Amino acid sequence: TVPSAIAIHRPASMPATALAEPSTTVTTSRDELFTFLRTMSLIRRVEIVSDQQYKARMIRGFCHLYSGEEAICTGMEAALDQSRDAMITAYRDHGNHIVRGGSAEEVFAELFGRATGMSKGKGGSMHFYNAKKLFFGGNGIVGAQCPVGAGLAFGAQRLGTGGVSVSCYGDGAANQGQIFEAMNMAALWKLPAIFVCENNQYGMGTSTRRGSADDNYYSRGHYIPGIKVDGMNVLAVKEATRVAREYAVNHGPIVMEMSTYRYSGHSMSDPGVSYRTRDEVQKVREERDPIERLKGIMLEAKAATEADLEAVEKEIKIQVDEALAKALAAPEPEPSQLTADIYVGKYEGTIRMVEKS
Amino acid sequence: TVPSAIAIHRPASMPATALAEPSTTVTTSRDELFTFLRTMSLIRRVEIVSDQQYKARMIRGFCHLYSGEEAICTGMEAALDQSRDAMITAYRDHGNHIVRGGSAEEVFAELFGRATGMSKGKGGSMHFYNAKKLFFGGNGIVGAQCPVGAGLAFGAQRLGTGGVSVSCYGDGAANQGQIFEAMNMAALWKLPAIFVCENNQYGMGTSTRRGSADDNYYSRGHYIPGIKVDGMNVLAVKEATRVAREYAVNHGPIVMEMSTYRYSGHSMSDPGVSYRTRDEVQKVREERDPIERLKGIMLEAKAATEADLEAVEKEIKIQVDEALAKALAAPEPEPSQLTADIYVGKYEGTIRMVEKS
Amino acid sequence: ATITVRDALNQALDEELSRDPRVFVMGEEVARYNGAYKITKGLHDKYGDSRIIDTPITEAGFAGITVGAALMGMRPVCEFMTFNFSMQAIDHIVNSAAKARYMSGGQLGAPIVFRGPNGSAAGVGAQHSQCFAAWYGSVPGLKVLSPFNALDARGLLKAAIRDDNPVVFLENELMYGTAFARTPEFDDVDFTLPIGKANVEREGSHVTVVAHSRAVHTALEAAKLLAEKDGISVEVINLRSIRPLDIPTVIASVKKTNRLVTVEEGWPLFGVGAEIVAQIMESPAFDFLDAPIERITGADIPMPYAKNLEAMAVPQPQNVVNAVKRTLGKL
Amino acid sequence: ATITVRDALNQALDEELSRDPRVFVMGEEVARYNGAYKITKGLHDKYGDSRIIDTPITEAGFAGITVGAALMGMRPVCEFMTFNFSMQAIDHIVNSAAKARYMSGGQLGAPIVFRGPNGSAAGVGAQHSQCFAAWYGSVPGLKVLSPFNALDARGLLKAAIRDDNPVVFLENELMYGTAFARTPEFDDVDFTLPIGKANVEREGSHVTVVAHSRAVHTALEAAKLLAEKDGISVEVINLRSIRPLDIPTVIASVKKTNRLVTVEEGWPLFGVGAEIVAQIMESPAFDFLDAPIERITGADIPMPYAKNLEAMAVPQPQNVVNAVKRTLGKL
Ligand SMILES: Cc1ncc(C[n+]2csc(CCOP(=O)(O)OP(=O)(O)O)c2C)c(N)n1
Ligand SMILES: Cc1ncc(C[n+]2csc(CCOP(=O)(O)OP(=O)(O)O)c2C)c(N)n1
Ligand SMILES: [Mg+2]
Ligand SMILES: [Mg+2]
Repeated sequence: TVPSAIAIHRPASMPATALAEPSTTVTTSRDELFTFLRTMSLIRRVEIVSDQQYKARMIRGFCHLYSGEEAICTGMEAALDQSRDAMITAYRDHGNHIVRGGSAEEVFAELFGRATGMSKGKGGSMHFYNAKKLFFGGNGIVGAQCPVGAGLAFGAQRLGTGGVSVSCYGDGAANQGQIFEAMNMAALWKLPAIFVCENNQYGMGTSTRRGSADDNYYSRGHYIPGIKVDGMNVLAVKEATRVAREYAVNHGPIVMEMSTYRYSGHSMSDPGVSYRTRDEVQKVREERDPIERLKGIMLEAKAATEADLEAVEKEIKIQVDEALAKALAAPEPEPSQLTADIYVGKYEGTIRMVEKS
Repeated sequence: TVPSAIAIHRPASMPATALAEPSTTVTTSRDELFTFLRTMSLIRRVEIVSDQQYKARMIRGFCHLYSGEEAICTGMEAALDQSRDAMITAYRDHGNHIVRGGSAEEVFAELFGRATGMSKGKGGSMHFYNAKKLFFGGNGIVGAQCPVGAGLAFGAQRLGTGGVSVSCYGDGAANQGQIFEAMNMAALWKLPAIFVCENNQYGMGTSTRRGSADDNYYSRGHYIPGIKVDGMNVLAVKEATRVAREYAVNHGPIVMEMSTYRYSGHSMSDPGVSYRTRDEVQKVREERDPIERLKGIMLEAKAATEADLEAVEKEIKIQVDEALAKALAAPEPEPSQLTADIYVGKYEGTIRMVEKS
Repeated sequence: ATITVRDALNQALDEELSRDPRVFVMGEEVARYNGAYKITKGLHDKYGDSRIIDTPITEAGFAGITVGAALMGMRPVCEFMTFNFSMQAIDHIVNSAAKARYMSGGQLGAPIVFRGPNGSAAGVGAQHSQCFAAWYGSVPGLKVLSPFNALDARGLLKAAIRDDNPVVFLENELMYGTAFARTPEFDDVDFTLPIGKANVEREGSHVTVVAHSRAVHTALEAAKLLAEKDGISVEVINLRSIRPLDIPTVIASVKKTNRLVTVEEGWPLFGVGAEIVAQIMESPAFDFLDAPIERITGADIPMPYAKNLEAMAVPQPQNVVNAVKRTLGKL
Repeated sequence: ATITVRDALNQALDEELSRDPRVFVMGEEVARYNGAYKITKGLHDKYGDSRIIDTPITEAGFAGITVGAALMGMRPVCEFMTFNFSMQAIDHIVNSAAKARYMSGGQLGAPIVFRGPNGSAAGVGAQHSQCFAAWYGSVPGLKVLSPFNALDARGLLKAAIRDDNPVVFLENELMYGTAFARTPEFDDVDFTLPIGKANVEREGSHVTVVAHSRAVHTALEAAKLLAEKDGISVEVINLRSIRPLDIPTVIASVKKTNRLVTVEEGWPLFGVGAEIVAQIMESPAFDFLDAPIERITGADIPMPYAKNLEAMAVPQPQNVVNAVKRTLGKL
């Protein structure tokens, strides 16, 4: 038994039957539960180590951690079809990369600016992609990924792949005008687009109430339907995504608002305690943590023992340590990479360096 | 008796009493009715003559006519306070300029690119302004006037003038993301901003249905209230504006959707018949024309005789002909105007011409 | 036989649409209305709603959508009704499209042609008269083309659509209706022009004039006047491409003529002419210069509406004539 | 006594806020968070919600709002968290603010300071490292300032806020924490620097190096190296203002040194250096040049993340040293 949707928004004009109610019971398997646990633990561990490595000055610039939000991409991915469903997100993208088959080593190597990084060290924390697995980033411009995501759906629709696109954006991003523009076109053209608002309560230091005149993000694309989901429960996320995917393929765009929380500051330069209390963070950790929640479900359902869970934790720790070691040993990009991959195919000019000559 | 609002949108969160129902009866005076008639007839006549002058190649570039929509700016203005209520609109701005005290001569002179034009001949059809009367244009970028309009309200609020801002935009513009951005901030900060969607059914050749997933523009700023108004009835417009102004001053932003129609093509280069039928245009002219409607009201209320109405028409025709003659006789801008008014006060550099030397 | 720039563009789109099913055209009024400037005339009738797509007036939104579609394997042609409105979408052109391949270590590609009229038109005022050649030209990851005549329009648009990189394609409204000669090669369905190659429109020996877009016309008019009245022989180079910029062709010409004038309609500062001057100074041609390079540009002002002022704000043939004479010490 | 650029900016804002009640600061995280880069630290505490205003993440919207507020008589300071995000609002800066006065025949005025960090930072990748000096510098109706040190920061920001025209004020994140000497005049509450005036940061006789923003630092480092190791005396000019561009100061220096190197961190094509080269060629200083002008610029690539690549993409002192030596024929 999982909590059903927290709330559902059905525009008045919409046939009542079009959007199914997410089920309050889901069937899962021991395997699936363990996969969830492994994925979420992996993401968490990668973020913890990234935090350490950042503080050790191995990572430069911006670095946005996903700790606390792991259930979202993990649960969604389980209801998606990687072979045809595209995904795009913002700069808080380590988790999305991992659920699309990315490895911890690729993440670290990218964060360290190494040649073996997922973007060959040229992207950094905000710019993970896996084009082969239809993961399109990784966008540092708040909100810009949403029209692009609608375009991914447009492409899927025109190419007749039967796939959908999933565009993740934050509660802060939700106010960006281009998201409304994208939703309007998605609705007009019935694009198979799922807009996923990861509502972690803050856009940098701005709480949802201070940034959004209406913080019911699931109903803000008001002429398209929306589901508000407990984003801290991986099973609820999976079930809602199943329903949303079904809807998107058959009827067009839909919004999912994921109620979640970020444990870290906005980025590594933000201690994250000036606009919220330590207590608030602690409380979420204690009461809503998605990994602890999943563990509880597994124990309750007798799908796992405490020992099993500890074993997973250990296994992940080892896996991540190995990945870290490999990433640390990886070489920097070759200088020739400086001018590689600006264009594909022939560039008919010469690329000017700092010194022309 | 005037038709009350066609529809009212009250967000769920809004106290029921905050927004008054526009009255179904309004008190007016013979004077007011005649003022309306004169203003609307003046606008209509200016547009008819502009059309002729354009075809006579006296007017260059874009020229967007307002015929059919005269009741909107005329009715609104009657419920506004020119001394403190700001107005801004798009490129279809001759009417707004006139209700803000602009003369036909200023309009023609501007359209002819003469020194006596309202913008000294440097703006053209899309760029009328009357800063002293708080009329701020005249913007050629679809939708851009709305955040600026919200800013006018912000200014009024901070300066404590007690005024509101009125931002007019089209049904096509209504999809622009920056309008949603402006509405969000206006709602957060309770800006005294009235957003007026002049729904003339088309954005260029695109009907509302083809451009807007939701064509109930009065409720599209869905967390702020809205009133749908018969924009072809000057009395209804005035009454709705009275209510909206009252609301805006006390509670914050509100939308008015004005149901209207444009008789001409989008601009002079558009015959306006490829995306709608001649019949459709003819029918609106016959059944909904705002000037004929007003005349009907005046006759019915015995506020005027047929002869009175004819007299107004003649008077306006003479007035416009005189204005035209004066504008035609006006000089072109002096060459020195080329570099005037780029900056105010000192410009510390030199302004480069086509030839430097 | 002649053909207008408009028809050449239309034909190029038509052929590329029929060649490659992944190509589609998206923009405001491109479908049922046949395009605000009729560049897409007839295409909606022929290819229907799925290939010629009218959008709401939401440039940021639909430009972003074309980027997503391109990432998924389509070949979008994104029409801006005019490039002035591309400012609403410039973040997608620069940050979503141009930089995508690099940031992803070569994984992503966004082969899109962003096209529409650019620069000054007639009597449309300050907000509708801006030239974006230098802005887009500065952005690595983009190619930027600026056709002048029907041949350029056809050959470069087809090349742009076939290119795997994002291309900004700057047309000029005032040239749409102008007819140009139609050479036999022209009609070949696979006729393209090489990106990054300038074209010598008129050979000459005394002075080189380099221009792009409608300014090529101004330069040619000036060249005619100079030849007729003053016996001055002007070589006119049509840049065709702003990025990459074909400096080798300019260098070769300057080595021959020893004098250079640049002509553009955009604003002067940080413009196309400035870059040409700088690159010539960095090149071997510098030593061949017998006079400083002259820049003829749009005036450094927002475009005025009034006809007399407008004429003073945009290069006229006489301005080019004057500049040429100055380089020859004849003024 | 020294003061950081950050504190100088903060102080300038503080003083102007207290001087003129029409001044307010609007932007993302400027109030309760004290600014993403802490430029507005303490101001919200001091001036409250009505003067220091946090916005949602909607650059087009709030930039437009500052334009409207300015038209109504306020004096907004519009902070972009970084100028990269100003691309979302660039239409308002150019079409709503810069062109307003002209299009209205002088009726409208939009005295706004659009400010924030511009150009490259460290390890933030391609989307967060763009320099907008040349783009904004090309737009008539704007003034564009690019301070280097704390003195510039203070003097120019105060001048910008007091100016009746829209001003684009380009800061650099990497300079925020750098401390500079604080001269006595500095603390005067009415201390401003003149807009449009470059500053000779270091006098020299062999070569002139002209730069803006952080590149001035690079130039000064190079000058030091050249003096120490090679006995070459470099005059370093800090442009301070991109529009207007103070060419007279550059000309005077070139007449003295006969050699010029430009240094900027932005992309090379159609950049600040290009315009300087072009204007020098058009000036009397051209005849004084004993060598072609050298441009040192950011590389023509999207900014890479990896440290080693990033270093190759941004001018280093050694690049300037090389360029200087080339102009002297010593390399
Ligand atoms: C257009 C734009 N404006 C501002 C920023 C700076 N910025 C980066 S992340 C962020 C907050 C976004 O908050 P939210 O959308 O809630 O996502 P979260 O970080 O909570 O995941 C801001 C303001 C940006 N990257 N892009
Ligand atoms: C940002 C932008 N995109 C496109 C245009 C071109 N354009 C001018 S008016 C217009 C149609 C606007 O329709 P609507 O908002 O309904 O206003 P109406 O003309 O009907 O009064 C378009 C597409 C523009 N001026 N600005
Ligand atoms: Mg958030
Ligand atoms: Mg309309």
